Amino acid sequence: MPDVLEIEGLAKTFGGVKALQGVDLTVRAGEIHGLLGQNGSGKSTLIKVLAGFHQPDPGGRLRVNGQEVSLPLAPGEYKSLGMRFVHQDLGLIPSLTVLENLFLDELATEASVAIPWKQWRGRARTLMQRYGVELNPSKLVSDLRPVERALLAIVRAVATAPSNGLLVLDEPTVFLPQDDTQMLFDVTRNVAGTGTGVLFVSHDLEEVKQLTDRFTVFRDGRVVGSGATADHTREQIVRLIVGHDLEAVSHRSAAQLAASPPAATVTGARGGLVAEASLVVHRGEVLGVTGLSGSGFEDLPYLMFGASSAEAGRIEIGSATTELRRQNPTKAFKQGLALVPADRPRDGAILSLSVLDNVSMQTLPTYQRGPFLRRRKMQEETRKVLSTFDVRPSDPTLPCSSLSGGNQQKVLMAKWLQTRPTVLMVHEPTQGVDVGAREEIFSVLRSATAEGMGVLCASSDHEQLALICDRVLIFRQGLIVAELTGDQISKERLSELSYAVQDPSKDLAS
Amino acid sequence: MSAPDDTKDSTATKDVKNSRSSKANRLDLVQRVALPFAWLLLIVGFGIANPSVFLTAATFQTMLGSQAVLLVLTLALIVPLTAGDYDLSVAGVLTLSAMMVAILNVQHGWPIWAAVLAALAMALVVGLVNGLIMVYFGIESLIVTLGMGTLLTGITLWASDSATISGISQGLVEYVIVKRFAGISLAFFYAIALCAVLWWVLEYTSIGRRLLFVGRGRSVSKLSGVRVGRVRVGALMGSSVLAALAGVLYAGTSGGADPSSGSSLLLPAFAAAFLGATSIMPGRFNPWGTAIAVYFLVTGITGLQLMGVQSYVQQLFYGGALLVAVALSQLARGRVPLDNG
Amino acid sequence: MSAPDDTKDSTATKDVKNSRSSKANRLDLVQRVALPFAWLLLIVGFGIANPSVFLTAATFQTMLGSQAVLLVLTLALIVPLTAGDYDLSVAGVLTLSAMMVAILNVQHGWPIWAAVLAALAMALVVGLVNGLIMVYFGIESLIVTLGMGTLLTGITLWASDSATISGISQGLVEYVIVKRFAGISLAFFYAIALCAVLWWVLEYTSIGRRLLFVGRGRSVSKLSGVRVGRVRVGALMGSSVLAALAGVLYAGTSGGADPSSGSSLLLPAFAAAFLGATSIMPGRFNPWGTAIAVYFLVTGITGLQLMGVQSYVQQLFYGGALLVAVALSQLARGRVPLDNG
Amino acid sequence: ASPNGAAAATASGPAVDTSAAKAEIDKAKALATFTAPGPAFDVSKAQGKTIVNVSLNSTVPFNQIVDAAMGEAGKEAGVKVVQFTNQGQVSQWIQGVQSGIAQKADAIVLEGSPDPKLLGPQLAAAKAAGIPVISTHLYDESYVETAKKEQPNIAAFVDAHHYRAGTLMADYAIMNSGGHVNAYFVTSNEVQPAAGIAKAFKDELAAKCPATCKAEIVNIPISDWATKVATQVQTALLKDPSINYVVPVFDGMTSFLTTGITQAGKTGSVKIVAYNGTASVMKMIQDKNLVVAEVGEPLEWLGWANMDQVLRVLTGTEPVASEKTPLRVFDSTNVDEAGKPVNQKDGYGDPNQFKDGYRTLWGLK
Ligand SMILES: Nc1ncnc2c1ncn2[C@@H]1O[C@H](COP(=O)(O)OP(=O)(O)OP(=O)(O)O)[C@@H](O)[C@H]1O
Ligand SMILES: Nc1ncnc2c1ncn2[C@@H]1O[C@H](COP(=O)(O)OP(=O)(O)OP(=O)(O)O)[C@@H](O)[C@H]1O
Ligand SMILES: [Mg+2]
Ligand SMILES: [Mg+2]
Repeated sequence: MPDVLEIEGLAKTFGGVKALQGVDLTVRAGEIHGLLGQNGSGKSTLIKVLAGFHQPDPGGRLRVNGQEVSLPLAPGEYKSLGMRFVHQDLGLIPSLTVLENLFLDELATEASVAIPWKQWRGRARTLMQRYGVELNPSKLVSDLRPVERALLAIVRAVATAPSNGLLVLDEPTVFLPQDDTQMLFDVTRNVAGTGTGVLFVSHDLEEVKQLTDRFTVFRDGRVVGSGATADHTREQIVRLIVGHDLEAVSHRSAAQLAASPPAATVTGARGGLVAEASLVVHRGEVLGVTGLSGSGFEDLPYLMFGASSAEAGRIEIGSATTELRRQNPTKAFKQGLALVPADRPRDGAILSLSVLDNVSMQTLPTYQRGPFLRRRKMQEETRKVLSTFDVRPSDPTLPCSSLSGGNQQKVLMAKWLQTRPTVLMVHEPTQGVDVGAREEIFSVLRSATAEGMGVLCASSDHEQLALICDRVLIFRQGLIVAELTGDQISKERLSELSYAVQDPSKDLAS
Repeated sequence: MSAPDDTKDSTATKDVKNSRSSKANRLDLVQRVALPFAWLLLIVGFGIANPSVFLTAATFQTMLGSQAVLLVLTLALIVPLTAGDYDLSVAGVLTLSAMMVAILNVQHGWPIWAAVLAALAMALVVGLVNGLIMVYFGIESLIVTLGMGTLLTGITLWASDSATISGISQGLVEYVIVKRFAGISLAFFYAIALCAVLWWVLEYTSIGRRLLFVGRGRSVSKLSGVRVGRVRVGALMGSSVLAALAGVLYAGTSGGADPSSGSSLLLPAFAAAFLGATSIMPGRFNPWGTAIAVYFLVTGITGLQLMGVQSYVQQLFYGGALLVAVALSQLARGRVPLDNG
Repeated sequence: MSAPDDTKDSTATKDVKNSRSSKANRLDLVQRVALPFAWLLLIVGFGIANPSVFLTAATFQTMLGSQAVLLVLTLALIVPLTAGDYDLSVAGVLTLSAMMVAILNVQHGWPIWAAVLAALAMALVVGLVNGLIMVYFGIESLIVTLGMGTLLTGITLWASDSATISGISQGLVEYVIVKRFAGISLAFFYAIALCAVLWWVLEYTSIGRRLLFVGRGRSVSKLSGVRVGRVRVGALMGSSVLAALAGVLYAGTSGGADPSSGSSLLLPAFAAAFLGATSIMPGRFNPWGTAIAVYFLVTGITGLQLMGVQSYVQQLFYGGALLVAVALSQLARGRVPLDNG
Repeated sequence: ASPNGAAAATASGPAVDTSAAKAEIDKAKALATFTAPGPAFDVSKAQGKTIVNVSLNSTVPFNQIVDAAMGEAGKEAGVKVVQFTNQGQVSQWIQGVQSGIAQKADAIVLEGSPDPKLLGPQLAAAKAAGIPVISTHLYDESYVETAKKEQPNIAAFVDAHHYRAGTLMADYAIMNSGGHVNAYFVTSNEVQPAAGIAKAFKDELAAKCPATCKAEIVNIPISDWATKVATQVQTALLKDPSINYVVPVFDGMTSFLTTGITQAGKTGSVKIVAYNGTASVMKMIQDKNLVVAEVGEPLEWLGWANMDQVLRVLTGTEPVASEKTPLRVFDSTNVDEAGKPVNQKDGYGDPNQFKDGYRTLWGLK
């Protein structure tokens, strides 16, 4: 059986940036192949070349199922080559319905003059049922929660994946909670079982170890290593990715939290999926909130920040008390709150503006001297901040869009930490961030708390929470049902509590 | 005049059939029919104010027959609007097309079908050039078509020597405005037929869907294999051809052509396109909503004209109706921003 | 125009040049100065073709002095364009503002400053209403301002009784067009001063930056604490006030006001705004680029007029120059899509 | 600016005899008296009939005044005049005519010059429905005979004296300049009579002072007035600084001319003569602001004249060839007769004079 995908000497340059250089990659039939590498190492670029989105530099070669295919690929050609994708930003059109997105690929290239909408609706229902996804086909994708969007994109790719084709999953798990991740893995294995090759991109090495048969690591657009997953330890892989060893440090502080004063107090918050929540974020602590998706933890920071509307509740920061119903982001920012949202392209960064513009959004007034903004100073400061956070490339005049996803995330952290908030709220802060950068973000958060900032971290990544949090609140059905502190916090315990269906009152006692 | 049920379902943008809330369903319905209802109210209002003149078959026949040109021009606009582009050159194409038909037919003695074909060919070329410049140079459609529109105006002035030309073959006139069905000029039925065709293209063909995909998410479409450039060029060619058809209807309706009048139709056409996007399939540019918008506006104006009110009142009605109608429909919709693709 | 969507899309497709490479830097410079250079070429060309008349101080003085109204109107447009909104009511505001100055001054005997203040107050109200409707109902700026523009036309017709009004106080006329500095009417300097002020606001104040943030990423701005609604309302108020100033200049230039001519300035203003966005700070609407665009176009027209060519040739130049200028500047830029904010 | 022609002669060249031009102007400055356009007839046969009046553009004061006068005259004759108000769009004229046919009007009037060329099918339909259509103020008196052949579906025309206005403007410039006219004439040829007016102007210069007078004619469509006229005039003045008259084919263009002249810094040497008698332009004569003379028409009289022809058609009387409405030249010596501020209706003597004339003619008095 020939290999489903063979790439030789593929290169891609953006202006001066060499995103890919002489990449060789082979995906065998029926194998699940991990594609690893730091942020900006070129993983998505490779995938977009396969999708016919980017034109590679001349010179590379591509074989699919042993057949030579001439590059560049035409848009849509991937379909006839048997490839299916879940792209990093999912490849959905938010203002259209689930049904339309589900059949996007089909409509994009096939010629039809009598689209059987009714029949498709039925097909959509069957598909959803088969993968255990409950989605109304007429709903707008923009009204879906991130999990639902991810599921939709996955169902779309998997459902039509042909045997002996290629299924490409570019960080499909970042939006998924644990149980859905397992479902995705099962489905992926099934697909691979039919002889399809799978290319799987993730920054989560646990997932990589669990799922993949072989892997390839990129660094700065080059292949720096590959091999069978089983033959490599986690540490070996990390070394390949980052280029050096990571010190395994515990990030959790030993601070006596009870002694530190509250930074923010929330009482009786209600709105969105939150039924009722009261909590305190202390100075100097990292407070995690977690739960299953839909349990309400992901809405909490947005309620506190006034980014989604609350029905009731109060927030107290220092001496100021605000009704949550009247909270809005402007006020919240003035009170000392900061929010790094999860939906980066929509809520986080203005991709068409420069890194400088993005980073300086809140700090503009401090650069005002007389009637003028001191733009050179702004640039210098931003350059400093970027190097602190190891953003690559660190040129502040580049448009944000030319940074890789992980680097964009670092820019956002930089943007908000600069404002020295009392409470920093982060939603999935290391989503799509490579292991190296992830460590950097953790230590940045940690050093910020050392100066007395409180951090509220909403995340469904229990491992991450276990690593950085001093305290974690677990949500179920809109209520805080458990609290873990200090050494009680572990990945397993968090998952257990999130899934538990027993009487909530018991947990609180634990 | 409205789309069959299953289409509505399949493509509606709002939470149709959202099992959890029947209230949303009701709101949605309200918004779908708000404009037709407002239209009805207008008719009733003018009927009461001026029954003897307004409530006659003849008035309705005239109203329906007289706006075919505007309707077709608006249809031309919604093709590129669906694909996320503006075409400001449609007015120029309309004028030049009418002028070509007049010049070729009257001054050069071409048979009418040949003159019409020439006008359509001109439109294809204009649309293609528009599209190629837009895609190849990466320039916004707004500015490309603005430039092209000005260019076409210049060409029209040159070709016509700034003069109005009349005397187009009776054949065209006959089949556009003189012949009637149910008392309404054929022009109306052509326009409605175009509505139906466009509705079918937008809803039931993959080309129509691709227009929508490109309009709503250009890079996602590209990732999915849509040839975005081609689709956008195609949309501009489509709008040009429709505009040329509007020009042919114009020539047929007035039996001649003048070098300037198309431009006064541009803003009303945009108004109708956007107003139409609030109805039938709220949030999407759609042909039936457009037709209703055109006839809603023209009913108001005609009613006022028949009452002999001063001209400025008609302007006030036009501007006011546009604002109020869209605002109300947005209220019914829970103030979701209209998505223009 | 769904600005946020657009931005998202362009991100992936943009093959952004890298500032590290010096080739890119050179290209960037080429593009910045492409339009000024084209302007120079025009001047040289007409200078050679027609040295005795074209290359005189008087020609340049009149060229510069004559476009103040258009320039200020274009500046009005770029404020909301930067914030991602269209304002089609500027032409209506211009006309009504000129008419108010004329009516209050000529028919009611108000001193000129009071009439001007009244016009500016009207503009503030119009901008506010535009903005509130847009934000409160979530309607696109394009359609709100289209409706408002029509409404204002109606109001102008009503207030003026459709008549042209002449005989505005010599004071205004004196200080707008009669008095000169370096042989150029003061109107030019007012317009340039407004350019400078707007440039300062857009580049060196946080308000200006916020306009840009809102234009490029509405939701990000909101989450960053920018009061998006207020900024957008403010932008529309700004554009209205600038349009009213253009109206005052109009009244001063012609010594009167007519109820209709403002509307023919709308498309040229859009053309200049977009053409201006290709120069000086490519990809952004910017005042100096706008000024250069306006004077580039008028130089071409004037040169042709001096050569005595027919009116249609001027149209051809206008449309053609727009297309060619933008296309060339895009070529210099490596065909990156222009971001319309 | 002295109206006395001889004075200016010395500066600009050989003396020219301008007495013929002056005589024409003097005649045209005087008040006109009513002359019956044709035989008297009995309007009672038209009692109770209805006409639909479609004007060129109801937002234009010219049409507003004429329309109102038609209504007034109609009332006296017992004819109902239904106004179809519009904004000058062809589709609206079409609708107006169709609505006239639908309402089974007894006649349809195209008032103040909607172009019948753009209404071909509708006029045919009106004729087929037996409804006479009357076109007014579009064709010059000299062109009406040709127009009758070109437009067989129009039952009657009310002529206008457009070309004579062109002649009078030329005469005034000749008289005013002492026979040394270098004119810049801006026309808008898409309007039917415009080219003829320009030609009449040029012909008169050629006839009265062939050696010392000249005119350049340029065409700018109405839709481009606001953007092009000022720069066009300004560049023309730069190119040829000896231009001493700028002439608009219709005086609606005047404010743009003013801008161009002021911008070129030529307010001292350039004058405007114009046609139409629009109030704001007449006021500029009073203000001594560039405009030296206006050729005006009595608008109410035009309305009554329109109705005279309409009533003839309604009663089956033979239409007259010319309604004989007058033109009057205004300059600083007589412009105040039009009121201060100018009222566009006034300046033509006592309106009751012509009204009585028509009443007598119609057998109402
Ligand atoms: N459209 C583009 N224009 C310019 N540069 C780009 C573009 N897309 C990607 N790049 C650059 O190419 C390099 C590779 O980016 P890519 O998105 O492939 O990284 P990645 O490995 O997928 O990273 P991540 O793990 O963060 O998703 C980065 O340096 C990025 O800045
Ligand atoms: N967006 C821009 N486009 C073009 N030129 C600019 C832009 N911003 C600034 N400049 C130019 O860059 C130069 C440096 O200006 P800048 O405002 O950066 O100085 P600065 O270092 O901030 O001064 P200070 O720190 O004293 O306030 C100036 O000549 C200015 O005109
Ligand atoms: Mg990636
Ligand atoms: Mg990533």
